[in-house]
Amino acid sequence: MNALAIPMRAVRQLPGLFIVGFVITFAWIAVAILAPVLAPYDPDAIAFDALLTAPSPDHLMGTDQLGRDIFSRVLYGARVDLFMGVVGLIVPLVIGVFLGLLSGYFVGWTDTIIMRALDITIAFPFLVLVLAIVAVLGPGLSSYFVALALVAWVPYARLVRGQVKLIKQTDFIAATTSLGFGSTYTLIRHVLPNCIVPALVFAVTDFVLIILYGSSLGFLGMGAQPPTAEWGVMIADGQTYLSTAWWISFFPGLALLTLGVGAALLGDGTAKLMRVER
Amino acid sequence: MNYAFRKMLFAATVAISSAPNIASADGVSISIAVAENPQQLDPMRSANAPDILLHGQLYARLLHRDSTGALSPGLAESWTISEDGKTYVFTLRDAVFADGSPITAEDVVFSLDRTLNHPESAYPAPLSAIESLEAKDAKTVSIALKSPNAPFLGNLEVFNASIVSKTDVEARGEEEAFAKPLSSGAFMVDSWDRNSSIQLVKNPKYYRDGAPNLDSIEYRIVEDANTRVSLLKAGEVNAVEGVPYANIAELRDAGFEVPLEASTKTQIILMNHDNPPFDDVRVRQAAVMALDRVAIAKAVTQGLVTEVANSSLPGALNFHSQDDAALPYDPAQAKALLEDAGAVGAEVTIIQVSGSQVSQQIALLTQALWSQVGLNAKIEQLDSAAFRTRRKTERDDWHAAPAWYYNETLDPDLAVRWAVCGTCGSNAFHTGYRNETVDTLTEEALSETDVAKRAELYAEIQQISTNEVVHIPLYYPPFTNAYASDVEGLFMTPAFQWTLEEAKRK
Amino acid sequence: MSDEHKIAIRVRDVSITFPTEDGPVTAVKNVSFDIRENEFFGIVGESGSGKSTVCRAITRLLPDRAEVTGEITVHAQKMLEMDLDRLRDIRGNGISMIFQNPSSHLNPLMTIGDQISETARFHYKRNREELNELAVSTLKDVRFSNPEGQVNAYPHQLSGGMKQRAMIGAALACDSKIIIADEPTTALDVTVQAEILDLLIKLRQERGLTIIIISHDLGVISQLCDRIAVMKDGELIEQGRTEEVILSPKEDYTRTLIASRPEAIRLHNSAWKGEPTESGNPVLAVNRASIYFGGQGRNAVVKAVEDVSFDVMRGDIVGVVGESGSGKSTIVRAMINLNTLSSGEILYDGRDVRNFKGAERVNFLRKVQMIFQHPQESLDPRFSIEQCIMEPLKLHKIVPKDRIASRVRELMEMVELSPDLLTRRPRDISGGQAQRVCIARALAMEPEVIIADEITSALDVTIQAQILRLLTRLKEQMGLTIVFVTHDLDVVRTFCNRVVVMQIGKLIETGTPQQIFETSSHDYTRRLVAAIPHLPQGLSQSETA
Amino acid sequence: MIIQLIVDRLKQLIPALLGVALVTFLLVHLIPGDPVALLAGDRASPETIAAVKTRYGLDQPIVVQLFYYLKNIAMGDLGQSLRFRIPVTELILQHLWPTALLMIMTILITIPCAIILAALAASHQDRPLDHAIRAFSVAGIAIPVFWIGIVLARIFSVQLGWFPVAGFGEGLWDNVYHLVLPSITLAIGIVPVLARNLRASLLEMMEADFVTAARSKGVPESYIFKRHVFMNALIPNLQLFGVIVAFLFGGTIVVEKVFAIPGIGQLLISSILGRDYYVVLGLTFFFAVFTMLVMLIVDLVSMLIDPRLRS
Repeated sequence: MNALAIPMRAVRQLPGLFIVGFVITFAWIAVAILAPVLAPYDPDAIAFDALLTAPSPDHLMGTDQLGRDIFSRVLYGARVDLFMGVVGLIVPLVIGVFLGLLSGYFVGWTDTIIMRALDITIAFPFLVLVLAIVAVLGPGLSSYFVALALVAWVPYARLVRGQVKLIKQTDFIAATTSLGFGSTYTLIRHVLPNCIVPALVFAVTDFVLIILYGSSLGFLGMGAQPPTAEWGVMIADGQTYLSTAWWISFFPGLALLTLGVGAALLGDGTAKLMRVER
Repeated sequence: MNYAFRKMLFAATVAISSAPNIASADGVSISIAVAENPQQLDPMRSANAPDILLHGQLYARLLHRDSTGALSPGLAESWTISEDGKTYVFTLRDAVFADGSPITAEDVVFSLDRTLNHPESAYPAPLSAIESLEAKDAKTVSIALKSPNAPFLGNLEVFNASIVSKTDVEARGEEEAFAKPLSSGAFMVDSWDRNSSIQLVKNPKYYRDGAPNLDSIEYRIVEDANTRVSLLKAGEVNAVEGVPYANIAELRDAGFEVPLEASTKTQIILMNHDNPPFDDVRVRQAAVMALDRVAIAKAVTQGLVTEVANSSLPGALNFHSQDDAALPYDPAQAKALLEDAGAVGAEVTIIQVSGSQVSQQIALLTQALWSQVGLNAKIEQLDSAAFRTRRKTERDDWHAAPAWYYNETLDPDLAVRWAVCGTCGSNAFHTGYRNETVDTLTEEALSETDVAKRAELYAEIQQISTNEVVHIPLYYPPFTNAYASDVEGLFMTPAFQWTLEEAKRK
Repeated sequence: MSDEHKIAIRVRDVSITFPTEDGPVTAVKNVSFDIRENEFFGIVGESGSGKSTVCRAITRLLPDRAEVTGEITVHAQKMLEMDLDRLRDIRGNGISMIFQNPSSHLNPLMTIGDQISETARFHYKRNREELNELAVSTLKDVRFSNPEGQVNAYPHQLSGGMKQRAMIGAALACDSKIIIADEPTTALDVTVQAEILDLLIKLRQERGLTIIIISHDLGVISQLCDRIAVMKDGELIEQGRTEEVILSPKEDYTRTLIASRPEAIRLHNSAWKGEPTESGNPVLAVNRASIYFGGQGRNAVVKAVEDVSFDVMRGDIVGVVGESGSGKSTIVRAMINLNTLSSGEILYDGRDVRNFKGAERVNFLRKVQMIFQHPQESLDPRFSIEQCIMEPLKLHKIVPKDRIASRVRELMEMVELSPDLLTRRPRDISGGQAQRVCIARALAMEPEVIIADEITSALDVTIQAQILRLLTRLKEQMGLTIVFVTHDLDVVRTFCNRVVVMQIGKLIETGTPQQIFETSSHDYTRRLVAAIPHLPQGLSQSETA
Repeated sequence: MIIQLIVDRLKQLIPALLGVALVTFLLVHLIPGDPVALLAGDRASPETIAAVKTRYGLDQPIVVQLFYYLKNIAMGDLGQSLRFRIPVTELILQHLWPTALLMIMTILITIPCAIILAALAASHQDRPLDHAIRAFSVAGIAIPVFWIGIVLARIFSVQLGWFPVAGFGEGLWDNVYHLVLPSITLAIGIVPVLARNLRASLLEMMEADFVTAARSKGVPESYIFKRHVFMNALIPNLQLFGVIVAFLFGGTIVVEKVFAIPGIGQLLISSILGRDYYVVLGLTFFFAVFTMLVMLIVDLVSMLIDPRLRS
């Protein structure tokens, strides 16, 4: 059961990868916050005289087919993508953990409902369901979040449900019953803190997937609405100019890659730190 | 149905490769990558561009339009027009369908009648002037019109005036008959892998001897424009429909031909006259004057198109008056007009089809330019089905929408009815524009036989509708098809047809 | 060689250190011992004494990061300098090992036949039929009832004892002459343990084996071995003939080890007659209780407890004893509704325990407290010790807010724990300390009855002795009634004054320890008592406190 | 035992399929946009559209349409495609082969790569090779599939010309030749996930007691890895592999768009855009059945390996 304990080891021993991941992720968060200060131009400003110019001192990453400065759009894009990652993560996480707790602890109708919902959502490939929901609500990030809220909670529910079932068999939950504690008190004070950890670790890795899916939606033409600067949409738009203006797709792709690597390393590191999985 | 269901229980390794059994690879063939999915081969039932491209190859019409656009006899060898211009009598040539059965007057009457009167006919407008059809004998067809109709002959060459075999359609039923149609045109369908490709093969019994030069054509449906460009550059296809402007220079450098064929297309921004503030003509005029349309044309077409459209009708049509009725770029004047109309700071919604680069760029440029004069625009991206429903029925949810239209014939009548006339069934291309004078002039021009008078009438229609901003004309885009160097005589006519009959491999 | 027997294994000044994040840890400090041919050599010590580490070093089974110095020779071959191929040759074909937990040391995906013949396959390169024959004959040697049938059985289909026999078979498949047995019977029930020990004795005679037995149980070691070595904190503090070490131990630690055995310690003061109170109504009465699990779906009904009745009188210490699967834990857990009865009833002061609802339920639970087997696991890993003990006090408002802190210190003193442990986390303290915290937490509820479910089974024998002494003192001080569940009969004999014997869910008999251990008429009870390994005679009553 | 499992799964499949049918039917009808308007084209008059709708029965209230749809499914008839007017089953079967071949090739690439990477990483734990493989696996997860596809197509098809740019070709070998790049694109997204988990299980199993026991019997390391470590590490990863294969459909949709492969991923996208209701429904059915099938196969294989599951 020591896997449940959270050994806050001295920072000195933190795995190198974790630090790299931490630095990259928080660098991007800082960029997102400071975008208005850092960005030399308004991301949506159109410049008829600077269409498709290559990277140059006054346009570090060049301009796109409407003369918009790619560097500013990448900075503002960080805002959209990080926002998409965080919001797209929190809602399903909260729903999933809540339902997971209920179905794991109180076996009964909550458990059957969640299991049935699981069957249906598993039957759909994730992207198919998201596409259908986004199609109903119309393209755009808000409908992507609704789709995530409806679908992405399932893996969390399953993970937490498994953890709760494990914890229920331990002696310390039996001890709480013998000490006369109420089930809701035990659920919140003892069960939740001990099963939230694996869900959080999964959440960090899920963060990357949510951004990738958001950008894939952009690629399929159902993602962020113009003129918002979202990396997926920028990559998709820049595809036409790949041979003539490679920089339009390249820099958002690089940004997406670095943020993805940062978040994934952070996830790996937290997992190791929490000694949840080797 | 259950045999289909049994087939559903597939084994993963079973190669139900229904890959098109292309006619023997021998013989001269070319492969064309097209952008959209043909869905309906019944000429009567669809007026969509991808279907029209095929109808033109599969079915002959009474008249024939060659690659220069000139009308010449088709299935009708000769014809006479009565004094009052209301009765046409056609004499058919000895021509046969692909299965050798003769093309008779009965077939002509059957084909034209179903396009005109069938409840599910997609676009009866070109034949709307017909009063009655009669097969005098096996080789003679007499057509009576309600009133003299100048463009009528041209309309008989349009895609849905295609001649199909009455006996075949009645024998096999419409579904079967148009899944693998009995062709009267230059090519016939060899196999059709829905949603991915169509193989056409030469119709040996085509009435125009010597045509077509090619033995088979492979239509490959490749929705992604960049993939189409890559296919051409890698030499896997001989021609590509609609390459992005950004790739034209690069393709030309690599030795491919991008002739930018003239088209009857016009790139516009539709305005919703039923939805304030665009119900006020002053606001619409301000909206036009706020746009630097030259800069927009240059930005969108990478500098390939520099002249701006001067009117609400396509520039390539007959009787097109050259005087520039379109309002000039004058942001100050635009602001003044908005102040007059009390519409400064108005919120408007631009709806735009997702996945189309051109419409997205136009929407973004318009949004930016309008904001400089105090018109705040929000862009909403919709997929094509949602876009069309929003535009036609949910009218209070949009103000402007980038769009384009074209005309099959050079005669302006159908274009006017479609884009400008408020009472001709299209709600002036969903804008909701109403102007009695324009509507009456449209009918007058149609029945006017004197060419000079028709020119004046159309010039007046052009002047009024452009000045009242039925929609914002941007520029007249050419076709942006690209061809490999080993193909000769292949291009797209203004009537949106490939000249596949004349095409040859070098 | 110097003396009359040839030396089989010579270990000279062997030290073993492991590098860890917090610097190198020496698990074994210059240990030396010799093992003669055909000798039973025992190594005894508590957990962490390094006894199994040094033995694993003999065949170099320690993880690569371990640094082993000194010299180990087997039949005059230097093990530490040997090249890998030579080493692999000897392993399983000269010197083999048997491990403590048979279920985790057998590959669940392979039949036991394959795992036995696997040893021979790489030493003699035999074909399939010969390997199969070898497996069957080995199974016969280790007393399998139907070797031909069971050769293709999978580990999960066998009982603990049979799995251990299979592992012994695997070790002997290639006629190894030296067997190192690392706690071979610790995970087994006492009756099964007896069978395995007999098997080892017979195999030694039949095959002339030299066997090293490692165990924490002095009884097992002294019953089997010719010579014994005692290890503590990585050092070998004493070795010699069994009788010499047991009867006249030179080192204090060995003496405490011997003195800590349940049969040796004097628990109750002279006033304790040990006679169960016959009259008066029972504080807890179990009437014809049955508990069935499963039943829905395909899996058959499991009858965990069947028609069991016994009483717990106030002031008694009732020992509920039985092997694993006897249902002893299941029935006591039902006393506080952790398990639900399928039929029958359990009364507390005459009222059915299932009828207590709301405030009554809390009062009932305050009166009857349960302590569990794994101490670390019964405390929330994220709580500090102080929080663990304080929680019931705060929640049930047993003492006013301002007195909570001092009450917690009082409880810590009652269980003989120093207050500076309060800020520690459960995993940062020892098993013994954690169990004392659990007792303190139970006492916080001011109970009348303590149900102890195998609370000493997971502890070393010296610590077990301290916990039993603590419980006895608390019982007398606070007039507690204790229900003590265990599989260790020695503890029951000295600690309890009433015994309930259970087997596979059924009640065998109840009575005083004296009736159960001397005059019982049930053969199962007698077999249980006989299977308890004892120290050599003339010692059990030593007077050390 | 196996029949029992199959029967259970079928019993589970029916309610799930019903749920899927209901959810999708309502979802698809809620999507704004009218298929018939798309079919007839912009210039069709409202009367024409109304006439076509009556013929397809689309003018009925949704509940009636749902009733007929469920009745037809019961008889195995998934209805007709509105756009192409051929049975849905036939349309799906026509497009099934490219996607099936793409998935088979992706799996054939993924399994060996994942095993090799995991084995290398596990055996060189915390050494440079392990870190390199972990970095690659992290990068693999972080790169969007469509970006990989575009870049690979640009380099290997257009510039170097080693592989065809797009499409599916004629005949088996030509098909395989066309799908090399697309399957590599997909595999780059999946191998890391599988390799990471397999590495974790391998490391865990290398510390297992029965490995020490085997070592004490003088069994060579290579045999230990093959017979003891790998087989036991496989079981938890089979479940993950099942989920990944079902997950693969999302990836195929994107890859089919980039490489213009006429598979069911493309068919799904064009059916959703064209509001071809019955094709969308038929495809979702197909996905549901396929996912259940994959899960069943994974369970059967697990039972084959692990005797404990057989009892």
